[in-house]
Order: sequence, then C-alpha cells, then structure tokens
Amino acid sequence: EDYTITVWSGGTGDTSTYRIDAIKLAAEQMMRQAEIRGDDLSITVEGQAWSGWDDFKQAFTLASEAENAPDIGVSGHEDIGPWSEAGLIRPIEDYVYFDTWPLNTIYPNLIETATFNDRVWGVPQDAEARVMFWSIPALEAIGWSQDEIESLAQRVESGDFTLYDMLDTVKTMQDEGVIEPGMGFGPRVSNGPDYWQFYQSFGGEMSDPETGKLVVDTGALEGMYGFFADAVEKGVVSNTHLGTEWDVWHQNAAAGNYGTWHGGTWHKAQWQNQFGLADFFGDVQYTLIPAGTEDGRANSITHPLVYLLSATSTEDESVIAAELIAMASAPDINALHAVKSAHLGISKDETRVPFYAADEWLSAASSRLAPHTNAIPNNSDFGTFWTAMYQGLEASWTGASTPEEAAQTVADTVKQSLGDDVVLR
Amino acid sequence: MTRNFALFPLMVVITLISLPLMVMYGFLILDTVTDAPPGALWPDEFTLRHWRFLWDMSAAGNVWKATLNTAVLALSMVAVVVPVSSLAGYAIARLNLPYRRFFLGGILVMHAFPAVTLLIGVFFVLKFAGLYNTMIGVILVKGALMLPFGIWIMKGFYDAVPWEIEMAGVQDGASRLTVFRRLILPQVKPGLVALSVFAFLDGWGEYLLPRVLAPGSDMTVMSVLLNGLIAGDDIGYDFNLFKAVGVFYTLPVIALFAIFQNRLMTIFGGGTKG
Amino acid sequence: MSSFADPIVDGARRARPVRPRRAPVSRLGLILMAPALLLLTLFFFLPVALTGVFAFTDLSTSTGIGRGDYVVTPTLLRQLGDKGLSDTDAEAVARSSVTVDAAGLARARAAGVDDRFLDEIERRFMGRDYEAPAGFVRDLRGLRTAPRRPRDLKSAAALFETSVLNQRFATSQALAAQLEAMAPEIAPAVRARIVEASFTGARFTTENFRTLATQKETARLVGNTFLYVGATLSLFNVGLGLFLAVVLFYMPKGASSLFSTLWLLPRITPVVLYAVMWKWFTWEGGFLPILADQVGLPSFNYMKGSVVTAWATMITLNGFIGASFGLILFSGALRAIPLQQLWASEVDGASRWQQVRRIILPQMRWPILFVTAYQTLSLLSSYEQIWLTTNGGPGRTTSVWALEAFKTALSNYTGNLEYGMGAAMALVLVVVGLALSLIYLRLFKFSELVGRPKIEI
Amino acid sequence: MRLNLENFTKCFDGTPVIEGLNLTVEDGEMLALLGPSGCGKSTTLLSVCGIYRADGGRILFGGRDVSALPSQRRNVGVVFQNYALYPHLTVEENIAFPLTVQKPRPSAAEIARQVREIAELIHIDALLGRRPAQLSGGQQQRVALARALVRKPDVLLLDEPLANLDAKLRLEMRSEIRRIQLETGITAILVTHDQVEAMSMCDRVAIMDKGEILQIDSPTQMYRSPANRFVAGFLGNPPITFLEGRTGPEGRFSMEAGLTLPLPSHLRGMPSGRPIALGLRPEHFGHGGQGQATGRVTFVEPQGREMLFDVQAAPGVTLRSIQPTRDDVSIGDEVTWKVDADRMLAFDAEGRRL
Amino acid sequence: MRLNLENFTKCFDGTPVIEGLNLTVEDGEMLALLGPSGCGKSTTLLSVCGIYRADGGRILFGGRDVSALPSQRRNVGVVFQNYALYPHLTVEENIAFPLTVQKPRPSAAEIARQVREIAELIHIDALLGRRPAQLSGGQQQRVALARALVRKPDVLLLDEPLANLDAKLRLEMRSEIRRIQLETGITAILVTHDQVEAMSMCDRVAIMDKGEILQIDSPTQMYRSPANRFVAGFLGNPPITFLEGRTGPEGRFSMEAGLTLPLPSHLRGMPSGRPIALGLRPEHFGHGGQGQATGRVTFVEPQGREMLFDVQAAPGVTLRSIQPTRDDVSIGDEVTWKVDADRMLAFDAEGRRL
Ligand SMILES: Nc1ncnc2c1ncn2[C@@H]1O[C@H](COP(=O)(O)OP(=O)(O)OP(=O)(O)O)[C@@H](O)[C@H]1O
Ligand SMILES: Nc1ncnc2c1ncn2[C@@H]1O[C@H](COP(=O)(O)OP(=O)(O)OP(=O)(O)O)[C@@H](O)[C@H]1O
Ligand SMILES: [Mg+2]
Ligand SMILES: [Mg+2]
Repeated sequence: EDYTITVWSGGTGDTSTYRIDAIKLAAEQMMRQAEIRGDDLSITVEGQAWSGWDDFKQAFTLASEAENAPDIGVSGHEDIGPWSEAGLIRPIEDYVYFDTWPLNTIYPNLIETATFNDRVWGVPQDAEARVMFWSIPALEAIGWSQDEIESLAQRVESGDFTLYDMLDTVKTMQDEGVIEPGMGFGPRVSNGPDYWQFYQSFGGEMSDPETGKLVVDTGALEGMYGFFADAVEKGVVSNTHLGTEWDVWHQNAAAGNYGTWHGGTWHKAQWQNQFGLADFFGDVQYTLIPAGTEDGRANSITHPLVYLLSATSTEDESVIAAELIAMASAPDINALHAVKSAHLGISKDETRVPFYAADEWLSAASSRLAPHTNAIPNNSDFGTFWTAMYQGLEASWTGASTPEEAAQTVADTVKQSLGDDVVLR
Repeated sequence: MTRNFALFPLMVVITLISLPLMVMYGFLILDTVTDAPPGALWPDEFTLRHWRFLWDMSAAGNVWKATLNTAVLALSMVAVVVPVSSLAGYAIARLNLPYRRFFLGGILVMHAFPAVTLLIGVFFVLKFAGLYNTMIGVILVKGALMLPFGIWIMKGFYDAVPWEIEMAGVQDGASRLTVFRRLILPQVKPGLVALSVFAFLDGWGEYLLPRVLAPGSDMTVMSVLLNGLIAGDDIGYDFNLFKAVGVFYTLPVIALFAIFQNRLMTIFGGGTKG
Repeated sequence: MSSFADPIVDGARRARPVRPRRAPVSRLGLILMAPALLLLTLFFFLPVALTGVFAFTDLSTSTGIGRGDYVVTPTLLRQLGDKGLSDTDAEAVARSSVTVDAAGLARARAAGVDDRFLDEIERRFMGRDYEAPAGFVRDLRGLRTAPRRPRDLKSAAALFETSVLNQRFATSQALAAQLEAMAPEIAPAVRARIVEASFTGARFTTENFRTLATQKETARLVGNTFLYVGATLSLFNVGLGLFLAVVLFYMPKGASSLFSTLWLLPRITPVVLYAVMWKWFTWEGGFLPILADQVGLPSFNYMKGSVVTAWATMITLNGFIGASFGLILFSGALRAIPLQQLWASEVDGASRWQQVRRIILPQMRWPILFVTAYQTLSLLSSYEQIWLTTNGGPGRTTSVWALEAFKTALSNYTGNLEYGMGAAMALVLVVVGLALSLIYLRLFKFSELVGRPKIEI
Repeated sequence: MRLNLENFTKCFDGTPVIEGLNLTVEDGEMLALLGPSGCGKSTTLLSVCGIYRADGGRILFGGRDVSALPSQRRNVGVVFQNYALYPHLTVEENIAFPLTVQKPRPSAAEIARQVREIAELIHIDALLGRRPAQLSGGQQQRVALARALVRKPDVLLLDEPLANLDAKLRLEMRSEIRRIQLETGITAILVTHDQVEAMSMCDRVAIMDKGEILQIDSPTQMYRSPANRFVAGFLGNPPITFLEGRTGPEGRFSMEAGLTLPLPSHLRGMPSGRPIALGLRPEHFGHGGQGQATGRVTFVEPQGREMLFDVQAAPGVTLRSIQPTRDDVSIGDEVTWKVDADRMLAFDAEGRRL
Repeated sequence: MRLNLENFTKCFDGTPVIEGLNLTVEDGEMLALLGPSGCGKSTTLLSVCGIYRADGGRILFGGRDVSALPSQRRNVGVVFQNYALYPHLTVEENIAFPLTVQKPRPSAAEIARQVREIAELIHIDALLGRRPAQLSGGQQQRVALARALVRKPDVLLLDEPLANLDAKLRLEMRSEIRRIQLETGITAILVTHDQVEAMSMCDRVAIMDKGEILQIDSPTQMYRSPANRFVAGFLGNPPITFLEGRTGPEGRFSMEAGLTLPLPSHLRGMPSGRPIALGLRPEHFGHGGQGQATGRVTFVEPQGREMLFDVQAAPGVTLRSIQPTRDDVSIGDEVTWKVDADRMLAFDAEGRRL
C-alpha cells in the first residue's frame, strides 16, 4: 500500500523543523516495522511549514473547507474549539489508545489542553513556558547583589515582586544610563498568548472552570491595559512598540539591550543559534510573569501545539496519520524537537531521555516554570475574546483610548457577539 | 518645447524628487553584489555570495521551481486574458448586444473596482469548483479579475479602428466574423501585444491570490517565496539575499517593460481615457 | 435575425411619426461575449452576490462555510442549561448506553466487522449493558480476535452504543429521530429546541451591521481610510503626478522618458519586492535611519516606529505607485493641448509659471477629476501594500477599512476567521464603490462613450 | 441597374433624419448628391448599401426590393471618404478581398486575373505589391475604387471620394472617376458637398437639404434655373448676392436702402408692393444688360485671371462683380456698372423661384 | 516697423530647412509668404516670433537685432492656423491675456479699456462673455486677431489664418483682415499656400520653394510676369499648361507631337532649334489672339458660371481652355480655337523666364 501523508505546521521556523520531521521519522519506523511484519507499506510524508500563524491558520481552515486539507495539522491547541465545531478535524481518540505507550506517558494536563467537549482531539506536540527575562548585567549595574538576583525568581513566584516593581527597576536602569531610554522593558512585539499572562497577573480568569464559560474580567483587563499604559508613561517602552519587527526585538533581546523582556522558553534557542547570545545563564535571569496586584498571581502560560487529524482525509489515511502521530510522540523522537527548539517535553519519560536531561535550560525550565503554567481555554469562542483583548491592548498602548475605555469596549464587544456564553466580571 | 524657458532648475527639482526612487532602485542592484558593514550607507566589499540561492536551495528555497510556477501563472494569464478580452472587447465595441450599455457600464465599474475584497466569495466558488489550492483556480480568478481591464483596453483599441474599414469589409461581402478575423484583429495587434505584456506583468507580480488561494508548497510562486524570506516571527532577515532574489525575480519584468514601454504607455492612456 | 423579416411594404401608407426599428441582436456578439461572461459571472458577479449573502450571516471558522451539522455537545447542554433546559432533560440527552444485543450484532455484521470478532463478542458479552463506552472498549480490547487497529475496534464498539452526544448528524430529522428513540421522555418542544440549537452552521443575522454601526472602531477606521485615501490622492496621485507631468513636459525627450520610466517602475515592480525596498529604506539599519543617524536626526524604524512617520511612509509608498498613474494620464492630457496654444502664450509674453498656472492647469481639470475619481476607488479597496508594509501598525493606527476587512475575514493571528463580518465590511466597500462608480459614470458622460454600433444589419 | 428609393425614411434615436425621400438613379447614370454638411447625404448612401437599416420605405435595385437584405448580399461597391483600405494588406490583397470572401471562392488564378484586369483599368497595376501606407492619397483613392469595382457591383457609391485630396489631385481624379464610370457603365451615386465636383462629374445633380431633395437636374440647368433660393445660393462661386426688396411700379424692384433695379422681364407685370428677393450673380454685374447700379468700390480682390469687386450701391447693400483682371479700378473709386436684369433670379418670400 | 531677415538659416536635426534667406518687409506693409506645403513658411514665421531660434543670420525689427531675445520680449502678435485660443478663458480673458502678463501689469480698468477698444475695431464686442467653443470659426478667427493686436505688436504674423474656414467665410475674412491691417498700419506677414488668398490680401507676395524665396512682387505683376517656371505654374487656377518644344523657323514654336504655335512677339527673333517651354493659361486659349490650335474636346467640366474644356491638340498634348458657360460644345467635338500667343510665357531649359 502507498500512502502520502501531508503535514502542515504553523509557527514553524528554522529551529522547529522536527514538528514535521518527527512524522517523517515515525513513517520510516513504521515502514521498517511493516517490512519486518511482512506487510507491503510505503509512506511518503510531505511537510509544509509556515513561519507565521495567520497564514497557516488561514490555509488550514480554507483547505479544510475546500476538502483539500493536509492529513495532519500542527497548530495551537486553542484551535480545537472552533475547528472541531466546524467539523474540520476528527477526534484522534477514535484512532489511538491513550492508555498505551507512548501516549499514556504524556502529562495529563497536556492531554487536557487537547480535550474539548469531553473528547481528545489531538496529541500534544510540545509544551513550553512563557517567561519574564531579566538582564543580569543591568541588574548588577544598578546595584543588585548576586543574592537579590538569584532570589528574584522566588520573590516573583510568591507575589512579592510585582509588575510595578519591575517597572520601577527598569526605570532605574534607564535613569542610571544602564539601558537606553525606552528600552527598559521589551514586551512581545505582536499578538500572542503571552498577553493573557498579564491578564492573569491582574487576577483575570480566561474561563470559568465550573461552567467552561469565557470570563471577561473588566478589572483585570483594566489593570493590564493600565500597566502597559503606565509603562509607556514611564518611558520604559514606546507607545509604538507593538508591530516592531521580530528581528529587531530578537537582536535587542540577545544583545542585552532590554532591561527586562518576556518571551518563551524556546526563544533561548534562537538567541543562541541565530543572534549570537553566548552566555545565556550568565547574562539572563528568568522568572514567571510577576503578579500585577495582590489579586493577581505570578504565572506563565503554556501553549502546546497539537497534532490534529483533518476531517477531510480518507479513513485509511487518518488511521495511518494517527499511528504516525502516536509514534512521533515517543520520548526520544519528541526530545529531538524539544532540545532543538528549546520547547519543553511532553512527558515525564521524555525528561529522562539523556539527550533531553543533559540540556540545562530545559531541565531548569521544566522544574522551575512548568509547574506553574496553565493554558488558554479550548473554547470555540475564545478567538473572539482574544481578538477583542488584543485590539483593546493596542488601543490603550498607543493611547487611542484610556485603559478604562478599552476594557469596557472589550467587554461590550464580547458581550455583543457571545451573549449569554460569556460571564462579565 | 521652445527654448524660451530655462531647463536647469527643472532638472534639479525633478532629480531631487526622484532621489528616493533612485536610491532604492540603485541600491537594489548594488546590494545584491556587495556587502556593507552595519550602519554604513556605502558597501565596502564586492561579493557574489548573495546569489548563492541560484544553486543552493537551502538559501532561499527552491527558486527555480518558484520561477517556473510564476512563469506558468504569468503565461496563463496571457492565455486567458488576451483571447477572452479581445473577443468580448470586439463584441462590446462593435456588435449589437442586448443591454450593451449595461455591459459597458458594468465593465467600467468593475474595471475601476479592484475585487480583492471579494476574496471570501471567490473562495467559496473555488471550493465548489474544487479548484482551491490549485494553480488553475488562481489563474481563473486572476484572469477573471483582470478581464474588465482587458476588455476595456481592447475596446479602446477597437474603437480606434475606423468604422469605415468594417463597413468596407461588410460591403465587400464578408461576414462579421470574417471581418473581425481578417480585417479588424490585424489592426489591433499593438493592443494585443500591450495587453499580453500587461497580463504577463500582472501575473508575474501577483502575490495575494496565490498566497490565499493556493498555499500549497507545490504552487509557491516567486512573490510568495520572496515574502517568505522576510516575514515570520523568527527568521533572521538578510536584505542582501532578499534583494538578490528580488532582482532575479524582477529582472524579466523590467526587461519586458523596457522593451515594450511605449506600448504600455498607450495602454495606460487608452485604457483609462474613459 | 427574424425580427426584421417583416419588411414595411409600403412606407407611404404608414402613419407618422415613424417608429425606428430596433437593430437586431448580433448572435456573434453573444458568442464572443460568452467566455468573458462565464468567467466574470463565476469569479466576479457570483462572489459579489455571495459577499452580499455572507454579510448577513455569522459565518466564521467555527460555523464552517456553507454547511452545518447537528451536534449535541456537553458545551451545548451546558449552554442550554443556562437557558432553562432542565437537568433531567439534559441528563437524558447526555445518556449513553452500550448494550450487546442481537440488534447491535446485526448492525455490526452489516457494517462489515470481522465475523470471528463478533462471534467472540456474542459469546462473551451477549446481553451485557455498559454505563460508558470506555468500559466496553476496554473489554473488547481484551478479546483475542480484537482488531489490531484502535480505529477498527472503536468503530466496531460504536455500533453497540446508543448516544447522541458528540455525534454529528447531517439533518435535523436524523438527530430528532435519534433523540426520540433514546430519550422519549423529553417533550417534543424541548427536543425541537435542542435540535435547533445544535446546528453548527451559519445562521442569518444582521448583527454584523449592527456591530459595525455601533462599535467605536468603525469611526476610527473610517477616519483612517479617509486620511489615507485623501492624503495619498491629493499629495501624490494628483499632486505629484501633475507636478511630474508638467515638469517632464518641459524637459527634452531623452530626460523626460528616462524619468517617466523611473516613475513607472514602482507600478511594475512586484508588490512584494516594492514593499521590501521600502522596508530597506525606512527600517532600522536601513538607508534613511542610517542617513539620519549620520546627520544627527532621530533615527528609528520610520515605517513602524512612530505614528506620524508610519503614516508618512505608508502614504508615500502608496503614493509613489499612484503618481505614475497620474503622470501617464496627465502627460497624455498635456500632449493634447495644442502646442500652438503654448506658443501663443509665450508670444503673448507669459512666463513659464504663468503658462503653467493660467494656460495648462485650467485645462487639466477634467483629467484631474478623472484621476481623482478613478483612484479613489482603487485606493479605497486596495490593501496589499499596506498589509505588506506597516500592516496597519504601529498598533492599528494605520489600518484602513479594506485591510481590516481582509484581516477580519481571512487573515489573523488567532485564526478566528469571521467570514460573515468580513463580508459585511467588504459589502460596505462594494456599495460605496458602486455608488461612487455610478456618480462617476454620470460625471464622465458615460452615454457618449457608448456610441451605438454603426453597422445595423 | 436602376436604383429606386421609395418613401425612404431613416431615424436616429427616434428622430427622423430623412423622411419619405424619393429618388431614382437611372441605369448607367452617375448622380451627384450635393448638399451642406449634415443634410443626410452619407446617411442615404449608407442606407443604400445596407449599413444602416431603412426605418421606412423601400430600396429597389433594378426593381427588386433589397431593404431587408444585409449588406453582404446587396452587391454594392462603396468608396469611402477616407478610402478605408485595409492597412495590413497589400494593394493586391485589398482589391482581392471581396473576391476571397465570395462563396464559392473563386480559384486563386481567377482572382489574380480579375484583380489584374481592374488594376489595369484603373492604372494601378504597378502598385499591386505595396501597402496602403506607401501610397499617395490619389493612389489610395484608386485602390479603393478598384476594390469597390472588382466584384462588378450593381451600384457604385462614392462618399466624398475626393475630400481628402489636394486641389490639383482632385482635378485629376474627377475626370478619372468619371472615365471609369463611363467605361464600366455602372450606376453610381456620388456624395459631395463641393458644387464644382458635383457639377463636373455627374449626369445629374440632386441637391439635398435637411433630409429632403430640393431639385434634381443637369448641372447647367441647375445653375441657370435653380428651383429655389437655397439652390441658387448654394451653387455659384463667388456666391450669388441676394437683394431683399419689393416690387415697385413700372416693373422695377426697389430696396429700402434706396437701390432700385429693373425686374427681370418676365416679372415686369407683377403687382407692386410684393416682397421679393433678387439674386444677382457676380458675372451678371458689370458685363452688360439693361439695368445699372452706381456705387463706391470697397474692396478689390485680384485673383490672377479675374478680379472681384465689392461695390457698395447703397448703405448696407454690397453688390459683387467678377471681371477679367483690369487695372483701372481701385478701392474708393465710384463706378456705374450694368446689371443684366434679365438674368437675375427672383424668389418669393418663401424662397420659391418666380 | 520695418522687418529684416538677413541671411537667416534654420536647421532641424542638423539639416538646414532654410539657408541664407533674405527678406525685408517694409513698415506698414502686408507681405504674403506663399509656397507649397513644407517649403518652410511656418518655420520662417516661427523664427521671427522667437518660438524657433535662428541657427544663423539675423532678424531685425526696425534695425534692432532681436535674434537672441526670447519670444516674450519680441513684441510680436501671432495668429496661428488653428487660432490657439485658450479654451478655458472667455473671449474677453483671451484678449486680455497678453496684457495681464505684462510687467508692470496694467490696471484692470486699463486692460478692460484696451480690450474693448480692440474688440470694437474687430467687431466682436458683442461676444466678449463667450468661450471659444461657443464661437463660429470666423468669430474665433477674429478673437485670435484681437489677441494678437491688443498689445500693439511691432509685427503681426498670420500663419494660414484662413485655412480652417469654409469657403464663404474665407472670402469674408480676407477683406476683414486686410481692413484691420490697413487701419492699424501694422507691419504684417501672412503665410498661406492659397494663391488667391495671397494675391487678394497683400501688398506684395513672396513666393517660396524649398526654403528659398523665388520672387517678391505685387500680385498682379507676379501673375503676369512670373520670374520662372515654378512661379508660373504655381499661380493660376486652373493651372497653366506647359508645352515643351523648340523654337522653329519664322518665330514659331513646334512640339515633337506636331503642334506648332507662333512664339510671343518679343521672342520671334530667337535662333531656331532652342529647347523652350511655353506656358499657356486657359484664359488665353479660345478667347482671341494670333495663333490657333485645332483638336478634339476630350473633357468638358461645367463649373456653373464657366466651363473648362480639355482639347487634345496633338497626341499627348492637351490644351485647357476656360470660357463662359456655353452649350454648343460637347465631348468629341472638333474645335479650332485662337491662342493668344503674345500672352504666352516662355521659359528656357532651366526654367528661367525668357
Ligand atoms: N450615428 C448617428 N447617430 C445619430 N445621428 C446621426 C448619426 N449619423 C448621422 N447623424 C445625424 O444625421 C444627420 C445627417 O448626417 P449625415 O452624416 O448623413 O450628413 P452628411 O450629409 O453626410 O454630412 P457631411 O457632409 O458632414 O458628411 C446629421 O444631422 C447627423 O448629426
Ligand atoms: N520640428 C521640426 N522638426 C523637423 N523638421 C521640421 C520641423 N518642423 C518643420 N520641419 C520640416 O521643415 C520643413 C519646412 O516646414 P514648415 O512647417 O515650415 O513648412 P510650411 O511651409 O509651413 O508647410 P505647410 O504649408 O505644410 O504648413 C518641412 O520639410 C518640414 O518637414
Ligand atoms: Mg457625410
Ligand atoms: Mg505651415
């Protein structure tokens, strides 16, 4: 039998090629197994990677609508909501046993992120933590002791050191000329799950754990918008920061031009491989995203990508694709991706793969950050909320509206389109 | 022009205004074969490194495949737009059609109205025709979107053919089809050439439609490939490489344009005299 | 061609005034038009019509395009619960049971499940009931004859299950029938409500327009669009175009064609390359910032680094493309002014400025109006350049209507493609475009363009 | 072949341009259709050849009604004002075109023979290989004629065939076209607004105005006795001078401005006080006759062989005279010249000839 | 103001179109520049007004060299062939334009006064509010003239000012322009290729060919005694007929085809056997004289008042005669008509007048 399995993968740059290559490895393995078993099986894996998300999601959605979709899609877990509702994907639980190896080793909370409407739709492909990074040389330059720097992580975690403390710190850096004006704080330059962290820092909850309804916490939104507006006000970040080129941001981050900045665990790989950051641990301290107020909490968001099965494949292709996904989730294969792209592993077993265990950053992040992560909800309406949240952020950041107005607009917009399916707080 | 006015001030003014373009296009070429130290305006080193993408497929992806795809798209545009427009243009310029005014008005409106905003509807049609993520789909859509322009242009050229020629042809006993084929078509050759070049240029430079309607890697055209070099969250951009690919991509267009410049001018003039 | 087969035999006896005969329809014309009509209908009119329809739906990624199934999900039950569905009813709907009975075995046999496997099921589990399918599957996996592939086993197992939860039904009747069979105690009205709510596809609504009309963002977008179109048009498409045309008009042929070629380049350069040339020109490390740095001016990413420079960049880069259109059109119009008129004015003693202002410009009114009209439409609905350069940034300060429509419908980070809303926004553009077009058609004496065919037979 | 238009009517956009026109062209005759711009000459022609459809009435070729036939089946040859040669074809191909679209198509040899034959008749056999752009105006003219004639049409129509030629060439082509028409014996209509052309080339001239035919006659007859004032004013160069006045006593005519002249002899009996207009041609002033007029010369125009004099015979009344070149009269002189009253043309208030 | 061109030369793209031309126009004189198309008339004119720069020689206005001055400072009024009115301005604004660009700019009242003055002179004061598009050809013509005259130019140049008018209007405008030129006493050059126009309007006519001036003379003189064969052939309508032959014995002229005629009396003494060409104008054939010629009438062209006859006097020799309309001669008749030998013009082999 001949199969051609196509894999489309979003947000996939130079360091994350194993999102596709893992499937290829699995295919190779499956063919060998078939050969030994005496079956005639040939699988060609065709992969296509998108470096951005908008293109990828557009392509996957439209291709699915046109019944022209790839057999496997690699996307953020939050897409499960809308895509399953629209019937674009099939639940993978129909095709694999989650109680056999290797799927049974995957962290249950990751499986949870791939679950929607009581069904498991995809297999988590990686995990991560999103991190606040701190420039050690800059902290030292304003007189922080080694101890203070080291204990920062605990202080953040305990809620002792808040976002506003952070602003004061970077302001000091700027005032003392350690950091260029406007470069004290280097947030992510475009939309991303990261910004939900700040919502959480101010006590926001994305969805109600009881009912699964989305929660628009106007107060948290206001707090978060106010925080960025204050940061602009203080002059530690420019009001036009959003939309800066990624490249520029990476360069600044890797060169230590920012006092603090936030990104993902995987960024470390890019800074080292592409932007010439030599001594990561010597130069960069990392913590959770600090709490904004007492109501809030220090937090980090994980945003696992998941392997999904397209609903437009034939039954046979889906069977093969699902098996490939399961095989690609084996600790040793998945570790290739984890280590190369500095993402976190998906299972306990993976952390024991020597190749993975030898990576200082991954083990540190796995222990210090991963336990505190949560994910954005799988809810088919979450995109609406997200889009509105980001537009509000843009508006308040650039000064187009006040934080209060922006938060109110978000609440109104979301309420208007989702009605009873959302809880306003 | 008469020599009653001085030329020099004009030269200065126009050169100043054109400076951004001169710089951009000048450096476009220059940067493909040189390297400049960071923060410097002027290059200090000659290199052919940026052209490595021609043989090294890891530098910028498979440019040859993309070039082929682009050429297919561009040539297909010619193949779709020119015949269809020249037929319809003739009918609309010269034949008794019911609702002819309505057609003409419609064409004019559509001509003025770039239809990229209708992409969702277009997608829907392609979805039903099973043409999403195929080159044929892109060609048909792009071709159809260009038709109003093409028909309008061709109508302009037909309008310039004296009615008397057509009358003479009919008078000589030829049917309208014969008149069209043997007497009128040869007169609008410049129009056909200009429209062909134009359709080619348009197809060659198209970005949005292939990007949205044919995202599959088999169909990657140069514009999409080129943009891939600079878009995305985490790819280090290399302007020089980008420009080299860009020059490689654009050179045929510029050459074509240089050859046919005068004819294109007439198409612009003729096509917009409405 | 038979319509004129009735010759007026004796015109003298006919009453006056004469009623002119209609020219016969040219069949050839229809044939020649056919390919164009077909293509235009498919990819122009039909999309316009569809846009019109979509605009009144809540079409989005989660509804899918042009289809919809009937699915009862736990989420739906919860939502219905909020709206007054009783817990008992909800439980009844959510009920699921597995029974190994003869009917189930027959269903499985009919579906082509391996006989030996079924035999074993019959032998081991006949008559058993399971609370949840998971237990049944676990039991089945213990069988010796169980299929190797999970999919085969699970689909076999599903044949013994009665449940509506998470099942996709193509029609409302199918769901209703299943519901009735499974939970006959639910009142028909309630059942109907459940079925109605379980539809996943798009529904008709005017919500999109209400949102557009009420949200604050609309005003800002409209403002931006006005600013963009107005500034680009007046400064570049008309202003610069006119200026270039006049200057080139006075230049010797060689220089004039050189510069007009230069100014045509932006129009023929593929948009992707053109966009990047501007990035190179305005970004950090690009030409202008380096230059500014060297002369001590503020140096940053002009394209995205500040609202003012972003607007300036965006307008300029679009304007440079637009200027060529004006240049060509105005040059044509200038050349149409009889040379003698210019000679006359020189002989009359006019300086160049006087010649331009008093002889040339007043005669350019018409072309200026045309360029304005024509380019308003183009600018209103084009967004490719903006998308590839500022992409509406910083923030959304330079976003315009068309770009926002495109992003809403087809391209955004969260993948939440709101086709319906996007179509509504596109429809607004279509309507504005049509209205403007109609005005222009009036303005430009369309009827003179239409000249009737001169051969009537 | 004899050509009839019976009650022919043609409208554009609902308004009739020509209404109920009747016209007969005899077999072998060449008729000039002469009239001011916009009077409907071309319209008539294009209706005859079937480009326009008649909106009323009939068009008969040799008695056969062709009104409903399309152009292709009318067998009419047309020479258009701008010749309408096919620029991408050689002269030979241009002439051959009507033959190549015939059904059944004649053999190549046959076509070549016919083309050569007509080319010889029209003296363009040396040009057959050229393209229209390489020909002078006169040569293009001939090619157009050859193309119109090659398929032996029933009727030949010429729409201002000489308008684009320069004066000298026009003179030549006039006799040339007439020669060919006479040699082929074809029925022809020549449309023109040039009176000299009309008079010099045709057997009869039809004068048209506002879609109506005012008079059909031989050229000389038409000049000598125009049916109405329009025709009289239209023919003649320098044009006739009209004097508005009333009949007076004793067979005289008098104008308000004071000038009086004898009436033409056949009108002397008219009752006095009737408003009439007299037309005086320049060649009938200053050459002899019973009447005479005195006035001051206001303008002298030497035209080589002849001279034109404007004589102000009364305030606001200028008489024009044309005479062989003479040196004895100059501006400001007072002259008394004879008026050939009998040859003056008289019209009533409605412009009808008296 | 007197106008001189001294050794004037003008090249286009390196090839001289006019070389070393000398021309003087006296103060207050109106000179016609007459010549075939392309001979350089417009070029000369445009150089005088400064649109073209002279490539050699000098242009003097009243003795002052203006060759290096731009148009704006030459103070020349020009009327272009198509009038070149400013279509967006009213008649009043058109006429005022030259005044409004003057420095210092005259007061509005002053401008209005001058415009009104010139408008009255030219009889267009009723039209001042209209736009050019609302005017007839003749009215446009006058506006152009007014605009050229309003700032009292030193020299008035008219480049084919009548070419676009219809025959009747042309006739009128001829006298009108002349009247105004005479009234203002301005020095003027009229460029035309219409001989009637040149002869009827100007004091002197300069005939030009291929960039050279062949003869300058008064119109009548020029017609009667052209300096060379080109001039003789150029003037006269219908044109002169040239007969190529040799002088024979006894003061006669004979052609190879067999026709013989008496030589003009002043040439009777010429030695025999010399190749000469005789020019016979149509009005000198059939009107009297000592010679006579016999032949068959091949073509008759009624032109209303007169008739043109082509008489084949010998194989290949066609003599043309113009006579008042007569009915007694028709095609094919054999006629013997007098030739006015003394008025024939004779030219030597180089085309010089004998
Ligand atoms: N296609 C048309 N549509 C409307 N009106 C027309 C059309 N063609 C001609 N006319 C009108 O019909 C009248 C007669 O036109 P026609 O062309 O027959 O005049 P003509 O005598 O040939 O004039 P000319 O000497 O200028 O060629 C004119 O008033 C003209 O405006
Ligand atoms: N701008 C130019 N460039 C090149 N050659 C020119 C130009 N203008 C005129 N000529 C040439 O110079 C010669 C004289 O032209 P000019 O226009 O003076 O003739 P003209 O006597 O006015 O003719 P017409 O009666 O046709 O107006 C012609 O041979 C013409 O081809
Ligand atoms: Mg006509
Ligand atoms: Mg000229």
